[in-house]
Amino acid sequence: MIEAPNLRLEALAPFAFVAIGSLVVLMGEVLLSRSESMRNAPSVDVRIGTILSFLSAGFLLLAVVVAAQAYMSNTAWSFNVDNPMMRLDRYANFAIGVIGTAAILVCALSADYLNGLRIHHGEYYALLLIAVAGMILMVSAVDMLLVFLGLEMMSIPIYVLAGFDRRKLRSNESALKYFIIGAFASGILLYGMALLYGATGATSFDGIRAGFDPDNALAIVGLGLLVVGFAFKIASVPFHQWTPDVYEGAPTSVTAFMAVTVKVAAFMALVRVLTGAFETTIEPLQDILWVMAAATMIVGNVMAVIQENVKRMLAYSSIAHAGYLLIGLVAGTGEAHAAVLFYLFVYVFMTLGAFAVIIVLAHRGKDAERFDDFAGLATQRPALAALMVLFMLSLAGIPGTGGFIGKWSLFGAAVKAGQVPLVIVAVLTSLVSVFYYLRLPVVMYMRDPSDEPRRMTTSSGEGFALLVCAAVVLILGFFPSEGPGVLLLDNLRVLHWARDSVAFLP
Amino acid sequence: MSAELSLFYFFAALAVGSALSMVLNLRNTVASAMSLVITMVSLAAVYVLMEAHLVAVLQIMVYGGAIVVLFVFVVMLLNLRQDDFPPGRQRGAKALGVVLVVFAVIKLLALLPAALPDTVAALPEGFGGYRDVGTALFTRFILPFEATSLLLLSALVGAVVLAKRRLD
Amino acid sequence: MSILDTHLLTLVTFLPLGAGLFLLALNAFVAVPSDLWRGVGIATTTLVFLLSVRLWVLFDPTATGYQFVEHMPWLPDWGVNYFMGIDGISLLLVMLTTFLMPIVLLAAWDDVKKSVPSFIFHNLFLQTGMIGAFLSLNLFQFYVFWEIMLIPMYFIIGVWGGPRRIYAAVKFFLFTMAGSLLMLVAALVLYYLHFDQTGALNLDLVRIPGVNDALPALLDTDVPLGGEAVWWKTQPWLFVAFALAFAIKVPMFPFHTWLPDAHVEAPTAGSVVLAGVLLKMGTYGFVRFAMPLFPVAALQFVPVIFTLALIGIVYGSLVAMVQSDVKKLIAYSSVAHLGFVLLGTFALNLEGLEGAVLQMVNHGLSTGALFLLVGMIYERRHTREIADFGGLTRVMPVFAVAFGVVTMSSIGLPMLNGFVGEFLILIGTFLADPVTGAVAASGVVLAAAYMLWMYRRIFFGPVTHEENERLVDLGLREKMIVVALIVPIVWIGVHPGTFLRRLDASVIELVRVMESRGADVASVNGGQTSASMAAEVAARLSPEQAQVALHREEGPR
Amino acid sequence: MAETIGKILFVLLVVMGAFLPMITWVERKQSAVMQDRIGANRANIAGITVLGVLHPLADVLKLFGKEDFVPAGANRVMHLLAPVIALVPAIITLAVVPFAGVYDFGGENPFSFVIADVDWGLLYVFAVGSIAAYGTIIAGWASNNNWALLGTVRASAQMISYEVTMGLSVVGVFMCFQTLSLQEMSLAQDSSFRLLGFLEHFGLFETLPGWLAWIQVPTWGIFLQPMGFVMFLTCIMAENKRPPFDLPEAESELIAGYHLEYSGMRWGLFYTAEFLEVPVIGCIVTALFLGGWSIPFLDTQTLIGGIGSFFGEGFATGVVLVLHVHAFLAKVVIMIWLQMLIRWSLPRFRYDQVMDLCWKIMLPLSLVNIFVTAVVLLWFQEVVG
Amino acid sequence: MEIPIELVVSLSAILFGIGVVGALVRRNIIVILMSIELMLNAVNLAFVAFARMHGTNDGHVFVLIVITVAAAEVAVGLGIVISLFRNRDTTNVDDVSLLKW
Repeated sequence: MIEAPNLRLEALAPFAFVAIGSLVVLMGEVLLSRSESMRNAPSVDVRIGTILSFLSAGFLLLAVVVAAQAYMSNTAWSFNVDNPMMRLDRYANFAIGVIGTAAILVCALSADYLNGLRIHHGEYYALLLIAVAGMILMVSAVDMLLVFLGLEMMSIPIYVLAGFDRRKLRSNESALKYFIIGAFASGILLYGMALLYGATGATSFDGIRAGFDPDNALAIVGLGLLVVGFAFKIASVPFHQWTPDVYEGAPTSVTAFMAVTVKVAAFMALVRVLTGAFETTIEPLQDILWVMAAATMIVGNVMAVIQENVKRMLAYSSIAHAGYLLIGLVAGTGEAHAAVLFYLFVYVFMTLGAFAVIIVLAHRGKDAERFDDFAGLATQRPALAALMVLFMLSLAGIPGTGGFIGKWSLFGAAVKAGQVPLVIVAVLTSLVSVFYYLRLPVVMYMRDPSDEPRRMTTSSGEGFALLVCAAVVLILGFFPSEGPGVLLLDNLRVLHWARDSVAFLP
Repeated sequence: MSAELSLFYFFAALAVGSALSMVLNLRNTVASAMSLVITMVSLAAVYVLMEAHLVAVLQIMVYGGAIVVLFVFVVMLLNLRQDDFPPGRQRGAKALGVVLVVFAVIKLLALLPAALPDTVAALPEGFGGYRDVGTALFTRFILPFEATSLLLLSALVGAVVLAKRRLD
Repeated sequence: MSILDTHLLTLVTFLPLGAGLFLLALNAFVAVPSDLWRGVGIATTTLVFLLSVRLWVLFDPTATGYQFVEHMPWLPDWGVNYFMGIDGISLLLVMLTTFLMPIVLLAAWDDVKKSVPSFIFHNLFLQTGMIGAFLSLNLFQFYVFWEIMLIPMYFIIGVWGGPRRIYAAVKFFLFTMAGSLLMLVAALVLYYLHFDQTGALNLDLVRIPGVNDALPALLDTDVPLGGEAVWWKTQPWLFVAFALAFAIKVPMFPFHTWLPDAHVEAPTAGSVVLAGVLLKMGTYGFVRFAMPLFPVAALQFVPVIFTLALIGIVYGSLVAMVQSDVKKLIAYSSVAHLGFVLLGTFALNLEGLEGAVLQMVNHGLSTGALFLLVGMIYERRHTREIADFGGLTRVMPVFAVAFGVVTMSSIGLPMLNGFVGEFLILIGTFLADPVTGAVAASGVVLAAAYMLWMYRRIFFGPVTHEENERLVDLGLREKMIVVALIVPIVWIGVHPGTFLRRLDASVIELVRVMESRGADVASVNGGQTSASMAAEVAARLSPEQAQVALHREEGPR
Repeated sequence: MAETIGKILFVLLVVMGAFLPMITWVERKQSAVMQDRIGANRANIAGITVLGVLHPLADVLKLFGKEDFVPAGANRVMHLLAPVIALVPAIITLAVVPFAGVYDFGGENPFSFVIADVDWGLLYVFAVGSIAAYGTIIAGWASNNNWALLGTVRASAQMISYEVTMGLSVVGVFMCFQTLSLQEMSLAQDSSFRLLGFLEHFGLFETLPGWLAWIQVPTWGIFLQPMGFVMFLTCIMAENKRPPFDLPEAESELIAGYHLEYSGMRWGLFYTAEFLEVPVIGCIVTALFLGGWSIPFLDTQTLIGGIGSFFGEGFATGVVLVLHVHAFLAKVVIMIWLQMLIRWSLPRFRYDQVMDLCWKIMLPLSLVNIFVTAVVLLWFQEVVG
Repeated sequence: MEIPIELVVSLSAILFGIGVVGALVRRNIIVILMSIELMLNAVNLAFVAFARMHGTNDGHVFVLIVITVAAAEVAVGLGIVISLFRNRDTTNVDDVSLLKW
């Protein structure tokens, strides 16, 4: 008989909650539509959508709470003690917290938007939850196998989600492009893993680290392919071309989800892989990352300038932010990794906020995604316009917003590590970024509104998401580590969280 | 040359040849798919030579029996014609890419002999059999094994959502 | 002292923003009438001005170092503290700011009709940003205020400005941002340099006064001059990064191109604040940060800055001369005037520095007044072309007189403020470098030329345009504004001592700090050391004043 | 080597040479009997009809004589290749079927009556089965005919779908026998157990009273996994696409399905493959569920011991080998008969019914079966030890 | 050991290269997907070879997971293709900027 493995189920708790949530949501829709569809047919979809979004947000919240609890208790659990492929430590819990929170906000944003697009809810939320489950695996993995599996479990639902608005050709195309690039990237990633396995005889980070020999060509090639594979996922130059098309075509709520959570998961997994399985100071790795970071910042920011579509602009902006984040990897110190984590945290809320505004403005199944669609917003919906300005300023890194603190910590860590030329590239490109981030305020405040009807309502879910994003962006702008002791601000110590999390990297 | 080695050369040549014919066949998608099947089956043979019996069987079952059938199925269902795929742009970049890939592969091939050890580990009893691998799956790799179910569920739901004809 | 006095700086800084936010929140629930907004805005800024007067009264002019210090940890991870403090230099600039703001809001009473709440809010926000920047003694905090004030200014130009407002606003934002981002990098480098040397995570500019075991501050860092050091860790590079930020803001030639656009397109209130206060931010930055932090590099760059300042003076004047738009003319005159300020600053002697600071205030007053007056006439005629006017003296005598006084002040007529500042600067420059002084003096002549020519074309001669016949002279509100501005103009001109005495200690302290950090200031400023400056100041004091000062020196800190 | 060739020859002789022609005849005759008619009886050699036994021969002759037609616009190579691809899997499946047990003749290795006694025999069956789909796919696609294509699409969908359920339905069998080798499974089925033995563990009996203990059942798959048996048989018949699952070729709907454009012996090869599958199915089902070559209640040891005590060990082993082969073939014949019975009794399903049966009934049932089996096995492990 | 591992790895590298090239140059979505499958097969081959070399079955487990994932990917990918081509029939073909990036 097979010896039963020594398992610790609590290590799987966040994953399990999300996974169970996906099943519940999937079944829930069937049951709900059966029970209610007889009467009151026109509004039943709306009601089901709301219920499902609450349901999935609830399960995500459970996962986040469990992760927070685990974070506080400062443990590092492995599911399978004999072969620890994952470790639920502070680093993972931080990531789960961020991803889960972002996903909750996406759920809050989705219900009304999906009704507008007449998209079915059940599968949407189920896929969203599965993607989150994949991310959880990915960020807590300490074995290449699980990194890959998590990556795929994250990607496959998102391929589908990108094509969810399947009546629209653009959505189909978006899904197709994302899929082809994603599958291609995972092929490359896998080949890297295979070569590393060949060179070191292990798939676990510790094993690879132990067996890694920088003089072994196989290992170096494997590492290179691994980084390239990740570069696709984080949309780094030169593997970024898919991003704008995909972001533009996918339904906006999905784009928001993609832009935010995928980036967090991929980046945090990348940091974990690079620090866990390799010495971060390997010469060729540093050089590759340096070039990638610089090129990503330049291309992302410059291309964003010429976009006419806000979603495309945000896509290029996300590329640019990937470039900034890569600086942290180039610097490679613990402080830099903490800065990456903090930046990701801020990035989640500012980007999500920006997409939330687009979602709120979606009218009759049509997205407000061109710059012209925002003309004169300030006179019609002043609060919304003001929030958009806040998010844009934060993305641009203007002081008083979380984006500035993020850049400060990131650039600071890089300067400390001696990467000043890269930081200069970063600030110069972020100057370029100011140009396009300012375009939205310009059209919103300085142009007259067009005649097209505009949605004048905000659902409570959307309002909630917007407020959370704005509050986080603002609070982090002033109190990233220690609050002034009023309200709950004292508990939002993101900077410390990031630093404590990074302590769990080898 | 031993029997195993000559078998290997035979199947390797078959795999490469059919892979090439898959990529280079510009007229006929189904023929490409058939070439792919031949590659898969020859690879399965190579797996057997590498003592990976379970993998070999699953290779045929999943790749040959399911995946490629699915490809062919879709080709037939959509009745895709070649002119459905307009010629692309960026030909120069693509040519460059191809050259780079070819160069990289050659480079890798040149590096290989030095990078690999000459000796090969002794194989434990039952290596690569379904008991050995299955036991590993259910003990050391229980987490990925179980997690795969969720992945498959998502693929299932996704495929249904995307390909379902009626929208209700 | 009461709590109000100990936290006076915080109060002065954040009162406007607080009031603005309060009103904004209120506005969301009840519709507040526009006039109430305007009223509250003016009342708030007036209150802030009164508070700053209290600051002025309580300020001890003889003490070196910073007063009214408030120090609180903010982001302890990076040694970022909430560190407010005031010395003579910032006192004058804060006074200027608080003084101009109510006037600006009063002037905009009729001018701005579109989304008034927003306008008032942005102005109040802007005031907080400006005062905060003047009072910050922590580099990070300074940077935050420095950048934050771009936002309201950007909106003021972009929303309420002229036809090309969007272009101007974006250009303004980008130019300023360009400099400050490099400053950000330099600040980070400096920060880690400081950390490496002292082991202290601290971004405070100076140690906390009166605290014995205060952490070493940035001014305790020894920035390498070059040689072995990595290039980006050396004084020249860091100085250039800082100087670029400030030079763009000043604006120094050749970074000035944003200024005419911004000035011309901004609404009157925006132009006044921009010219009156925001441009001072650049020169203030030199005095407060760039020079004391990197004194040796600053001295090395004196010739460059002198040259650029001179070019600015001459070029600004010449370009101003050919302008047909009054606002543009004044804008270019600002370039020239701030060239003088830079000259005085980098002359680095008592006269030059004091003159420069005073000239900052002067320029704020007179140029601000000019913009206000132009705004008044623009409201009536909706044109700013010089050619559209002529012979206004007859139609609007009060306006003509007011304009005349302000023009004279701008030119530097004795008994008016401009004279004092320019005179001191020229003396300082002559002491430092006679040739520069001589060329700069020519700038004064040029200024007289274009200003007077402009004045003549607008006010003298026959009324050439039909519409001008029907112009109404200044109303009560406008008269109040004009009078309020002319009072300090004359005051400074007649009795500059009131203001200069408050600068003495701070200016000497600046030079002393630079000397203590290895700069041979005397080599460029005509031989004055901080000691000789102190002696010179002491000689000016009456014996009992000196006694008091001496006593204070000896007394417990 | 010689041994293997001998086995191959035997298998080919039995299955291809004996079963195949026999089945074509039985098919006609049995259907005739069931439908109360006479059936094939005309083919004769010099007037001797022998109940129509000569028909298969006549058919083959006729098919060889027909034109081998390739339609215009068809992919010629593929078109010609397809029947072969369809036939080969059916034949090579036989490689892992144990026709008899493992016998020790005192040689170096014990003699095992399987062509390839591999550890993963059942997986091999599935692997080969999955390749079988290509024959139909290529045939339908290469014919350049829409009817054929439709038939192919139906066929491949049906085959892929049922493959899933088929795999799941035998998981219970693996769990019972703990092996994937067909020979090992047959060996495991070569015994019997007391049907009511479990009662001892409920405390009803200390030990079963004699008369109850006599109620014994062979440890055959069909008794251990009755559900599995039914489902597996259904699935594998559906895989074979014979009625009532012959939707891909449903004459009334699709004219003839994927081999519409075939004629002559190539068409014959498709039919050969289909007919050949019938005994192959019989073999596999027998090996999995019907105890393979085992003789109920008489396990090999008993038999060899029994006979050996009279005639000596070596001879006894030989006799048992022969007995086992016959037992196996007998079971196969029963299975063939059962398939014929089903084929001629049940009407054809509708296509959606076929798919529903697979995905909505069989799949859940097979999962339930797995769970129940697992629970029972665990219980046995815990309680019985 | 009869077959040198480097030969097998070379075979895998060549197949991977062919797959990459196919995915790069072909326009036909289905063929691109098949090329990606070929890449995954090359990966599997490498894993199997290395597993043989190291004598650990981790590589085999990896291959099994890869095969599973590949199946899932193909299902979704073909679903996307189907939904795209369904739409294409009902909308303007000129709108399709399909794979022109």
